[in-house]
Amino acid sequence: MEMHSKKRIEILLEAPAQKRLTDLLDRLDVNGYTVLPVIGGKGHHGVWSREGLPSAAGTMVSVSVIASEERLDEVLRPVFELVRRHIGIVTVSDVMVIRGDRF
Amino acid sequence: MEMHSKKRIEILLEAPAQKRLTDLLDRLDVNGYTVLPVIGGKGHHGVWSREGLPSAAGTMVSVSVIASEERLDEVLRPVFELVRRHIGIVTVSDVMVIRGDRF
Amino acid sequence: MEMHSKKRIEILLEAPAQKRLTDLLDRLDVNGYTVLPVIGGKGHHGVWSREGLPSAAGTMVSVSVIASEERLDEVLRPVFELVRRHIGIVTVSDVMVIRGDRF
Amino acid sequence: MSIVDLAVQNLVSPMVLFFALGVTAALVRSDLSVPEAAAKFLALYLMLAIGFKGGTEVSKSGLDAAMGLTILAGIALSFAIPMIGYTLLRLTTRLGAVDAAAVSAHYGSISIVTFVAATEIVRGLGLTFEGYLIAVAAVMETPAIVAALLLARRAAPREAGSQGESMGALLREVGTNGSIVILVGAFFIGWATGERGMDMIAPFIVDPFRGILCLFLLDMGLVAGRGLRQGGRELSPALIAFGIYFPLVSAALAAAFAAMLGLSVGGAALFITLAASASYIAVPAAMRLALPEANPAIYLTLSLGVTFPFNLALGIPLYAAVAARIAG
Amino acid sequence: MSIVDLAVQNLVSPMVLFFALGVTAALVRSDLSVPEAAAKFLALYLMLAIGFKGGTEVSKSGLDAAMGLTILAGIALSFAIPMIGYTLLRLTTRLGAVDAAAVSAHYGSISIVTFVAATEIVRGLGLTFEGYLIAVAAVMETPAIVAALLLARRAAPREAGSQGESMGALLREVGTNGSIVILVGAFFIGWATGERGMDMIAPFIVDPFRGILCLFLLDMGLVAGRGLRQGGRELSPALIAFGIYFPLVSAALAAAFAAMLGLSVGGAALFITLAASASYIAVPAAMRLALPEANPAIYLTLSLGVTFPFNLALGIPLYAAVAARIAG
Amino acid sequence: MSIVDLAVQNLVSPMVLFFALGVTAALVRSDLSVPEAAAKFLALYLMLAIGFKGGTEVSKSGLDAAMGLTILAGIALSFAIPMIGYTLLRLTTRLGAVDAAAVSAHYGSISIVTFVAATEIVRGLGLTFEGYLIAVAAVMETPAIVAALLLARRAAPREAGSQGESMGALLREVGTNGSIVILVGAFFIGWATGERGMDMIAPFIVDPFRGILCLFLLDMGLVAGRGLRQGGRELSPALIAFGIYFPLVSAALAAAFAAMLGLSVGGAALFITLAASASYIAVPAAMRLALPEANPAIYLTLSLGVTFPFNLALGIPLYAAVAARIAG
Ligand SMILES: Nc1ncnc2c1ncn2[C@@H]1O[C@H](COP(=O)(O)O)[C@@H](O)[C@H]1O
Ligand SMILES: Nc1ncnc2c1ncn2[C@@H]1O[C@H](COP(=O)(O)O)[C@@H](O)[C@H]1O
Ligand SMILES: Nc1ncnc2c1ncn2[C@@H]1O[C@H](COP(=O)(O)O)[C@@H](O)[C@H]1O
Ligand code: NA
Ligand code: NA
Ligand code: NA
Repeated sequence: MEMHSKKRIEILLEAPAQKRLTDLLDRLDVNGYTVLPVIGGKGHHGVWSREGLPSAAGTMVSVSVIASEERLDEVLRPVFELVRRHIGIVTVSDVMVIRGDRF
Repeated sequence: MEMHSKKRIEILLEAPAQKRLTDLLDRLDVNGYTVLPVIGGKGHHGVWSREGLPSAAGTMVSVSVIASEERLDEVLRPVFELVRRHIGIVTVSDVMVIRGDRF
Repeated sequence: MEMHSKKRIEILLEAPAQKRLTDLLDRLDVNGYTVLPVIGGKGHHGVWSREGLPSAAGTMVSVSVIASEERLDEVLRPVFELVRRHIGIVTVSDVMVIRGDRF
Repeated sequence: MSIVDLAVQNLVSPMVLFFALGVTAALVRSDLSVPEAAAKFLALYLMLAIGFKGGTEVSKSGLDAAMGLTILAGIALSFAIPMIGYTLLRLTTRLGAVDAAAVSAHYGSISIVTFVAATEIVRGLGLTFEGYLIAVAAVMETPAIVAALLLARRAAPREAGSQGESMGALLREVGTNGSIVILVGAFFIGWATGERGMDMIAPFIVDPFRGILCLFLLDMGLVAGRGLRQGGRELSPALIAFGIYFPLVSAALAAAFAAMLGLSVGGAALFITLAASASYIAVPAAMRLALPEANPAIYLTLSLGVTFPFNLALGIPLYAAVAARIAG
Repeated sequence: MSIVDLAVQNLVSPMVLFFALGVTAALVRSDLSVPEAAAKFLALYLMLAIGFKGGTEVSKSGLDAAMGLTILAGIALSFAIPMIGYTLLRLTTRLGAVDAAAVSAHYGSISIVTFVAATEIVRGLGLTFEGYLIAVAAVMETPAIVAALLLARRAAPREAGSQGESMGALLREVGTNGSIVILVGAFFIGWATGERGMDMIAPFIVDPFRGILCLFLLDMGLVAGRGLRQGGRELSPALIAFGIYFPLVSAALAAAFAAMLGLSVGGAALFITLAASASYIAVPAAMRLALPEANPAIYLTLSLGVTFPFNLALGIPLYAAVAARIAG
Repeated sequence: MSIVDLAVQNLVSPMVLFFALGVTAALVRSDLSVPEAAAKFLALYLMLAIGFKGGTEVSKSGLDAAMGLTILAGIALSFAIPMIGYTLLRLTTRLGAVDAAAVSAHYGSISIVTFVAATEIVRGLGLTFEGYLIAVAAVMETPAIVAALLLARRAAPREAGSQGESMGALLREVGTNGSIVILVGAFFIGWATGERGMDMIAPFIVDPFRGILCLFLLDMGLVAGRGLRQGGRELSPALIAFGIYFPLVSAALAAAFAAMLGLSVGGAALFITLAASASYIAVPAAMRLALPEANPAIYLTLSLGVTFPFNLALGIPLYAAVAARIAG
């Protein structure tokens, strides 16, 4: 099948800031995003786990955006600006999609 | 360590159709698949979130299949045929595995 | 934006052994890891699903580690040694990060 | 109690107010939420409790012809209502055939939570009702789906079911839906174990029932409010109107049946409520399988965001008043 | 009440029927499911409630020598049963040493839900039982794991524990298992706070207990049914037979102990049930750590899909009848 | 009852012991855990129940000037306490301005679970309290956040809020926090539906309340214990001392207000408890938005791992004793 090359931006971010990020993505007019749950992890800020926590504080989510190579920088810059203030990391990887016009 | 190059097919699909997809994957005789939860997202069909929903309708899951490059097309075609009717997207990326014969 | 090339190691492992894996990662002194939930799957050990299970037995988690290419082998070897005894699979893929010194 | 009194008293019940709180919280974009697992668990609890109670009632009263007839009437209504709804939707809105069929399936089927809310109101009026109405509720879930599928396949054979799933396969997928299985299963368990069984688990399924219903309604309010905020623009004025007047059409039809069946006042109120209510748990999931081409934002928002609050706040007291006229 | 009456009455109890509903739903591939978080929460609730109640009982009756002796008997049984089970499995089935050891660990340990179901039946007969039996249940969880590990290491030193985790490290991993910690912790809290504490939380841990147990059994039925559907072919006829006759072997052994210990009729019934029950919460998790080479489909399906329903439906009434003979 | 008796009796209450069990389980690295969805659900339940009960009380007693004055006093305290706390933190610890502001916000705000635990103790003493104190609790949630933000922005304009979110936007984000919305919403629903509403849902929100509180405290113990194990080294001795003496400072301030306001003994005990308690649900989430540069390990561990257990075990009995002196 014919496939088109795109970029997948994955943003691991502390959960209380999720709305800030998705509002930003809306403003950046990306075609879509997907939010995945995360149950724990470890980094410079120490170990954390979602278990037993009654609020969003102390938990993280992963938001992934598939975008075309051309739009990458345009999206990445403001996203990174936001993530920099919060606990979070941003990764980018290559991905192929089938309906290329949709992303 | 010696590693083998494979493809990872990721299918984001509305949850009510999950059984259709996994039944299809069984028929296609893939070596395995893994289902990940998704908690929300946005696309052409609008914003959605799994929060508070008492049924599978309106929620999505992500199913990923690791397969050899040779089998890629053979798996992708019928999968895409199914996903096309439903809400969902399909991506493919490169991945290395250690026990290559298992996939 | 300037980006740095890293490796993402993803370890899908039966949940009861999660602590063994993260203890090992601690000993290996990786910079961090992230744990994602998994809701079901199928492989040589058969079909499984987390639904309704009152204990960790029979469920899996996905642990991902971003590391530099140089450290890859050093991390992969003991991790694979552990995973080999348990139900689990290990994949490696390429990923770009922004703050390269952190990984 | 006059219908106005009844309506007013209903409006300040904890159930209606918690639903309103949920809608409000969603509209002001609060992050208040019920975890998905908790929502599923609450739904499971409600189905189990209502099914079990119905079964216990039937074990007390025994089987009779009235039960069989009412079940038949329910099936007929569930099958007929989508036909009428579909026709009205095609005439008064711009929905395509597939969307119109999907929407009308929701109205032919029933909302168990609307039913439950109605039982609370009926009990609040000091009325009783025929226990077998839970069985009627259960059988009304699926005929509407069949009707909608037939409508869609005739009108748009290309789109609907182009992949050629047989009706049988689809019905198996739909009929083993968890919410139907637990409702029916608990009904039979309640029937088999009777009062002895009820005594054992009453502190779990009877005492806290209304409180848990409030919590579930809070959640439904949150989902409905979110749906209205996000999917609201999918609803044209004609569609919103349909979401309000069509329950009355179904109610009128059901009232005629109820009078013929000789149901008690409480039973008639509930039977009318079943007909007037629109599904938002079982049918949306079924439609994703049966008619995936239909737009879910339309049917979910209309059913949960318009018809459900209408029934909860105004419809049920009205149906109770009508029942008091025609029955008893 | 004759044993037949007892068995029949047990079969139409809500508990057994909800379990059967779960199995049935899974076998017809219904999508009925209890969310994982809810299942864990229900299990936590049951452990907490049963532990607390046991502690309160002990606070009333005080400590005595009988308690110490029964605990010792429990430990001995939990250690001895896997030895017998392992031998029988090696003689009658084709299981390898590691799989046989893992299976036998489940039978030496106990199923707290089987225990709970038995307490309901014992109470239903108007009998009481020694509160410290909950402490006995708690101590019987782990010796079986040690026994199984010793068996596996002797028979298959290569496979089992090749990575050389010390027995001590393993036992720490296993002994801090959440289900044991909450059972034991709640037991001590119930003991410390006594009836005053019980009065405070009885409406939470006593009143709705049986209803919540039904819901949990529904879930166990779903899991068991799924296991049977998917893992069923892993079970040879010889293994299935083991899952049914071996509880009777353990029960006979325990009955002898119970007679010697001078337990009450209710207490004897529960003690026998403990011995006859097979773990499916704590031990499967422990086996993934201790003997990861063992095939989980075998031990989970056998314990939850064969032995648990056997005990629930037939075993417990039988053990109660035996207890009535030997004790009292 | 003397204060020592009170403290001792409190220490062997199921609530305190379940919290201690949670801490212990976390410290021995048990895998005991409450699923996240269950924890959120329990928190939702507690907020709903406490809000509703408060509203019902106010519907009985009616509005009066005392309520307005107490609310104003609560706002003033919530705003003033962070100022004092910030100053003390800067003087006695090495915390930077942003961290000090974030910590002090937690102490100005309130912990609803501490409040709930105090109501249980107050009820256990046979005392009643003013129902509107729940409204006071609700209004005390946010002023502290504003105060902390002002402190941080003055001291460290670069860091805090460098992205220039307006205070208004931030307060909207924070004020629609789910835990506040459900508390306030349930309060108004309880007020509107009064005793009739309470009768309907009491078996859900009153009867099992204490048991559910125990389970939630077990969970809080697990989280606190994990925090201490992992984040403990972030806490200097000076900080730990602050977590213990500062509640006493706030309590003294509140006691003065309580005397002036003429609250009942029970009411005074609760008002003092509110001031002395530190938030660990709403404010940590708010701080991640308002002051993301602050280190969450510090404020969460201090509030939940030090101050909360201190209040639960010793603080509340002490505040009750003080209240008995100054009021009544
Ligand atoms: N090297 C890494 N690989 C995978 N995940 C990481 C890594 N470093 C950090 N993370 C994740 O990012 C979160 C925040 O990182 P940090 O800000 O370094 O504490 C951690 O809790 C992990 O979930
Ligand atoms: N560009 C994208 N990047 C990431 N996820 C997407 C993207 N577009 C769509 N999705 C996901 O796919 C789902 C369905 O997409 P759609 O059919 O466009 O509504 C959305 O709800 C998202 O979860
Ligand atoms: N080819 C595959 N693609 C994706 N996931 C797989 C694949 N094979 C195995 N898995 C996952 O790994 C788990 C264990 O695999 P196995 O040991 O083969 O049973 C399965 O239950 C799946 O979740
Ligand atoms: Na209907
Ligand atoms: Na046993
Ligand atoms: Na405070």
